Amino acid sequence: MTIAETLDKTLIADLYRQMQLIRVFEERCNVEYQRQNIKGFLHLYVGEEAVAVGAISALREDDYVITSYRDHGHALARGMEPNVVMAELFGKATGSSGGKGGSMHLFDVSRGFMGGHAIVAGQLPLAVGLALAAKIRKEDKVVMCFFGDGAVAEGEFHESLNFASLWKLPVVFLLENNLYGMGTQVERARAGGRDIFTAAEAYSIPALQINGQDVLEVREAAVEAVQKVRSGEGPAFVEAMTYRFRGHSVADPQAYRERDEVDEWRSQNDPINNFRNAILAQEIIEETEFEGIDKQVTEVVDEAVRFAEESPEPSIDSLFDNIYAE
Amino acid sequence: MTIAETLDKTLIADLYRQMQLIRVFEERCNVEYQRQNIKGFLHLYVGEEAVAVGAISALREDDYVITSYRDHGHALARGMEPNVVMAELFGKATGSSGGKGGSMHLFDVSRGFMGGHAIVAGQLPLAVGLALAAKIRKEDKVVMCFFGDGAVAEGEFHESLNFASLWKLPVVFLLENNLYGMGTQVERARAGGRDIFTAAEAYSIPALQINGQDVLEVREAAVEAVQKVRSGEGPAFVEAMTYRFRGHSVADPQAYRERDEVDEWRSQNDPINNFRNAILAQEIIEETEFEGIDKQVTEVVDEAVRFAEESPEPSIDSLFDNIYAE
Amino acid sequence: MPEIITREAIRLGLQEALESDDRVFLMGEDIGAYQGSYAVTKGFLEQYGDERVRDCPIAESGIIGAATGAAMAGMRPIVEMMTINFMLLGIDQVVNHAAKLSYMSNGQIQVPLVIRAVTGGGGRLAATHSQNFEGWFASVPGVKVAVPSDPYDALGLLRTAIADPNPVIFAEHSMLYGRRGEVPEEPYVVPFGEAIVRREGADVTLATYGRMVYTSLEAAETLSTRGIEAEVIDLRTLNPLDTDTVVQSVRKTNRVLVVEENWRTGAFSAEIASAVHEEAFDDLDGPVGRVNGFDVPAPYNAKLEDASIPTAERIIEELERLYNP
Amino acid sequence: MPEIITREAIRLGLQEALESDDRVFLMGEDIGAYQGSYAVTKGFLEQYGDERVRDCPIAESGIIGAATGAAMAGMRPIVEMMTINFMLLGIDQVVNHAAKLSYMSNGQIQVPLVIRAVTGGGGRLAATHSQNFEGWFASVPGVKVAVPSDPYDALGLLRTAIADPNPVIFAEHSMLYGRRGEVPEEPYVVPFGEAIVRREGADVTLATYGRMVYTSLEAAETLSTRGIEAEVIDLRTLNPLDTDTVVQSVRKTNRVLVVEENWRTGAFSAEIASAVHEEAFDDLDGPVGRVNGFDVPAPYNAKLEDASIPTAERIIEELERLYNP
Ligand SMILES: Cc1ncc(C[n+]2csc(CCOP(=O)(O)OP(=O)(O)O)c2C)c(N)n1
Ligand SMILES: Cc1ncc(C[n+]2csc(CCOP(=O)(O)OP(=O)(O)O)c2C)c(N)n1
Ligand SMILES: [Mg+2]
Ligand SMILES: [Mg+2]
Repeated sequence: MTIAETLDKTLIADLYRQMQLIRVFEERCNVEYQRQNIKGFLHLYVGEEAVAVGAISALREDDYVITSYRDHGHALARGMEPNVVMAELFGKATGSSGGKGGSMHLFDVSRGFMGGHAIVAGQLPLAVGLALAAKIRKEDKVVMCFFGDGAVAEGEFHESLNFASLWKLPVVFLLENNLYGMGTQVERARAGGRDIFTAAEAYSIPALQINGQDVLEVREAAVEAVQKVRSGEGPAFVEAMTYRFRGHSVADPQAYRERDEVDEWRSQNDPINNFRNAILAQEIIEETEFEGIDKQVTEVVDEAVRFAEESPEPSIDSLFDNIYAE
Repeated sequence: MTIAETLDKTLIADLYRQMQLIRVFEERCNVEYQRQNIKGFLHLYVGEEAVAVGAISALREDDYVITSYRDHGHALARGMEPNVVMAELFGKATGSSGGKGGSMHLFDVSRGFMGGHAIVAGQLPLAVGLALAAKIRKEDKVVMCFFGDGAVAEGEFHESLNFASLWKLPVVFLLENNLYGMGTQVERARAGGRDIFTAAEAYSIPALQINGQDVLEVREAAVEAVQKVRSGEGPAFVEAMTYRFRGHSVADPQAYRERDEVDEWRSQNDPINNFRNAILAQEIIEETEFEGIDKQVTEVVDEAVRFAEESPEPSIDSLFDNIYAE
Repeated sequence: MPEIITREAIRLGLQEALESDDRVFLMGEDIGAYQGSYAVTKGFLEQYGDERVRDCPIAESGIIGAATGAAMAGMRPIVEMMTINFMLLGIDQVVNHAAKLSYMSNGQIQVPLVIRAVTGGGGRLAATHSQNFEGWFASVPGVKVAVPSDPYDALGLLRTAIADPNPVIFAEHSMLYGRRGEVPEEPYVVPFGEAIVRREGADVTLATYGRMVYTSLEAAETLSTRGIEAEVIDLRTLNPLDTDTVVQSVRKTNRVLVVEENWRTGAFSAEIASAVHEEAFDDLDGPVGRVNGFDVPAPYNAKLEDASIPTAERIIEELERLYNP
Repeated sequence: MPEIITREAIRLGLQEALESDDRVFLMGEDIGAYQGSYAVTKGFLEQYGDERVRDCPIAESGIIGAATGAAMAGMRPIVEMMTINFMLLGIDQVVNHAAKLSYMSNGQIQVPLVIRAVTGGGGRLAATHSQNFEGWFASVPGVKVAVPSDPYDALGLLRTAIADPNPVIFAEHSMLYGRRGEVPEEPYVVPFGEAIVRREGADVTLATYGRMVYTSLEAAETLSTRGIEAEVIDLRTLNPLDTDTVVQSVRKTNRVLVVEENWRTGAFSAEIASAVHEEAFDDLDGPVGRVNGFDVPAPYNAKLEDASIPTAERIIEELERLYNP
């Protein structure tokens, strides 16, 4: 089946645009980090764009998304303003958290984007709770919870899957298996080996593994999982096999993997290139149209950087704001 | 196959003696609790004797045993002196911890009995560490780690099974599934339902479920598991289905289960009665011999109570002893 | 006013919340079928059903995290932690999640979460089951901590806790559930951050909370027979902390001890002592004393345990040592 | 004496232990293949192999519990906790297991365990990654806590920690890894419980530890230009705590501030302040001041973060406010 048969052109263009936006945004972040406009830890999503974009495209506006510290991609895919995200990374008053959260702690509650959580696996119990709220209120919302292969070893992974399944909660557990937790290969962290989705069986959660570099495959799996979960059958588990093209954070010397491995993924398995080529081959979108999107995306990112640069620093008084809700 | 064919008579008598010792000891504890000689929390093992006795009988003297707060049975099966255990329950200076540990925190390091741990699932990572030490030292020791069905929901269960399997450590995970964690039925605590052993597959740990009311079945499974584990193949998992005849602790009003259920287990599934009857039927041991054992066991327990009663209280100075090792 | 016990006051507060606000629900281990390990929720499962009285698997991080998530979505979960000792398994969810979400999201997220936790020693439960961690939580920005000592406060503070849009640790001392006291039928609340004078006296101030209120009152009675009148102040909440009431008292008495059940080193009593001594320095006839539990893991033996926890005698001895009053 | 940086000093201590005692091994997240998240164990995996430099899954409770178990069996594990923030996920194993096993077994069990944990703020890592929990651990009976501020102490205290038969939390401030200092080639140790005077002065005492030693020294230099000589005391360990050295100093200076990076409320500085004020009450010209981080979750923005952490200016201001020296 060709792409054109399954999806309309606008959606295809938009999936591409989102992935490209994330890529350009992230590569620019790297530059801004070197310039010390961005500080602290910066975890880039380059190479994994198809996962967030494909999966989040399956959601309704009133659903929830929650993820880890590697959160720019999910934030942008969920529709957060690039300006506001970049301003947050610059620590500015106009940032999504007024400069207090930084890269690892993005939030946009108006879009159901519930963060950006920097304690590995910490977002999983939160996802369970968001879903519990939906269930108690008899809303048919779904919670999509992203996490990495490294998080699977944490006790909270286990506790959360058990709660979600036991209580039949509407959570899509979306595992981004990029083969490494920091410098630790998944096989060196997990008794069961590289393929994690089978672990969901222990909780009676239906699970499947997909190619996370193929945005349409991700979308399809997500649509199905979301539908099932929304119907009240309980959680679903999707393992997207992916790869981060850059280091764990920008400070990572990557001593733990071979250059060749990275190069191979980059050249064979770039989710954006592959998607673009497939679409070109099927003549759904023309080269010039892609160029138009690329140009627009670059402008958006330029504008985000300009916005962030020109935004004011937070006032010292804001240090004491929102420690407690009133 | 009859019992006599598989085991020698001395061993059979000893398995019986141990179970009976635990039973009589525990029932006496209950009395001493009512008399306020024993205080705090008291978790009795009545009904589950076959598990500790059968499993521990499979160990070597230099192996390790570790368990939860419901630890009297394991302590006695491991050969701890009834006098010393009872004195500890009485909080006396002659107790195994000089009166500082109490019922939930029994230790006898000289016998490899590494406690008595009162935080649910807390002993599992410790078991992993004991096994890690054995492995690093290239000793062929085995760690037998007892825990309950309730502990399975804790993150530490997951973390520990993963570590043990990943590192091929010599641990026998011995799950005492007595169908309840306090007042919570296992089905209400676990997504996968009552039978837990299948969960071990997610960690690539070989697992089986056995009748925990049959001391010989327990022993057989334990012998096999211990042998496999000792050979260096990594951990094993044994789920012993059992039942506690008394409340979670002596303070438990047992509102969560029907009297009938308890009565049925007591009458149909008493590990001691059933074993005794089977042996009598096979004419391995005679009635009078059993009576002799019973009498001796009662004397041992009487003596333990006498010893505990007559032992001195710890001195106030001892309050400050052993906070730190020197 | 009717007299009830503290357990009953907490029950009333929970029932009232369950009945008046459908965002409220209870979560915890053995709060339902078992009827609550300290019987606080006895009968609730039958009355409110298992959606609103939710028995949980034994997984403290999961419980607190799930409650936090539900609160993020606008619910008002009330968690029962069987004892505060077990909170160590879920403390990350309190400190790194519930406490920080308002700040890190710059106010986008609120976490109206109450965690009721049984605290304290005296039950012969030994080292792992007799601890007081309320002081740790009180030190975390973003968290509030209430420490009721009687039925009136238990109900009044619980109402405030449930209405608060922030995470609140509500520490219930296991030895106080049976304490009687008057509780009005008319609605009232006890606001956070307002200490109360439990006994007036002009000679020495005893600042304390929880179970130690009674130990301090006992010491005050003995002192009174010697002509020394102690003012006993019950702090009621540790965060916010009402140092003013203590400082006011010290301006009058010029002598003060802080009394707390917890281990001494690094205890919250040190915060109180330091705050009072800084503000009332010129009014002090001597140092701000502290009477705390000794720095030992709780022993099981009753005599040893009693010796490890502050007594009226130790309060009096410390007063004599520091002030020779 | 050769000058090295603190990271190198810790490396030396670890290597020495690995080479001299086969009971010693290292466990932690990304200490091997990744080369250590703060590069402390760089090259170790290759040098010592994966049995002795054990990369662990991300499971803090499992790691600390397993290390405790290995210590119970007589090994001498040294755990690296990537940061002290993550210890909250394993704190139960420290507090309810490692810390209590000696006492609860009445001395049958020893837990010779060192947990190295990166502590502190200043890295623009925001609220979940910038905390200081060493004070909490210092309050737990059965645990010891070391807080080195320079290469000499880092090596000397690490040697003591590894030789100690008890659980030791060894808190390494992330901002101090690059600090240089002299370290003798001859063997030496720095014993626990002995504070050191980093700078002598007769006018005011600044009691502090870790990164704040340098902030305090900076304040002292400024004060000196105004004719005020500050004595700066580095506590080096929080448990055991050497109050004597501080009290001795205060008898001379009559003025004292405790300086600590952590949030103020309930911070360990309160313990120090309270202990000093109780013992040196008659020698004090004013209250024992405390300069702590403000009670806020750490903000990401650099300007805000810097404003939340004590500075030399704030130390001086507080001194002026309390003592008008
Ligand atoms: C509880 C906790 N432990 C350790 C860390 C440090 N840490 C941050 S990310 C990370 C690796 C996580 O790997 P994975 O879950 O696979 O996500 P990825 O980074 O690959 O997206 C680690 C160990 C942390 N933030 N929280
Ligand atoms: C971390 C923790 N949470 C809760 C408790 C309270 N508690 C003690 S025993 C228990 C039930 C455990 O059930 P299970 O593991 O099945 O063991 P059983 O008592 O049936 O032998 C609970 C909830 C505890 N001690 N530790
Ligand atoms: Mg990963
Ligand atoms: Mg059970």
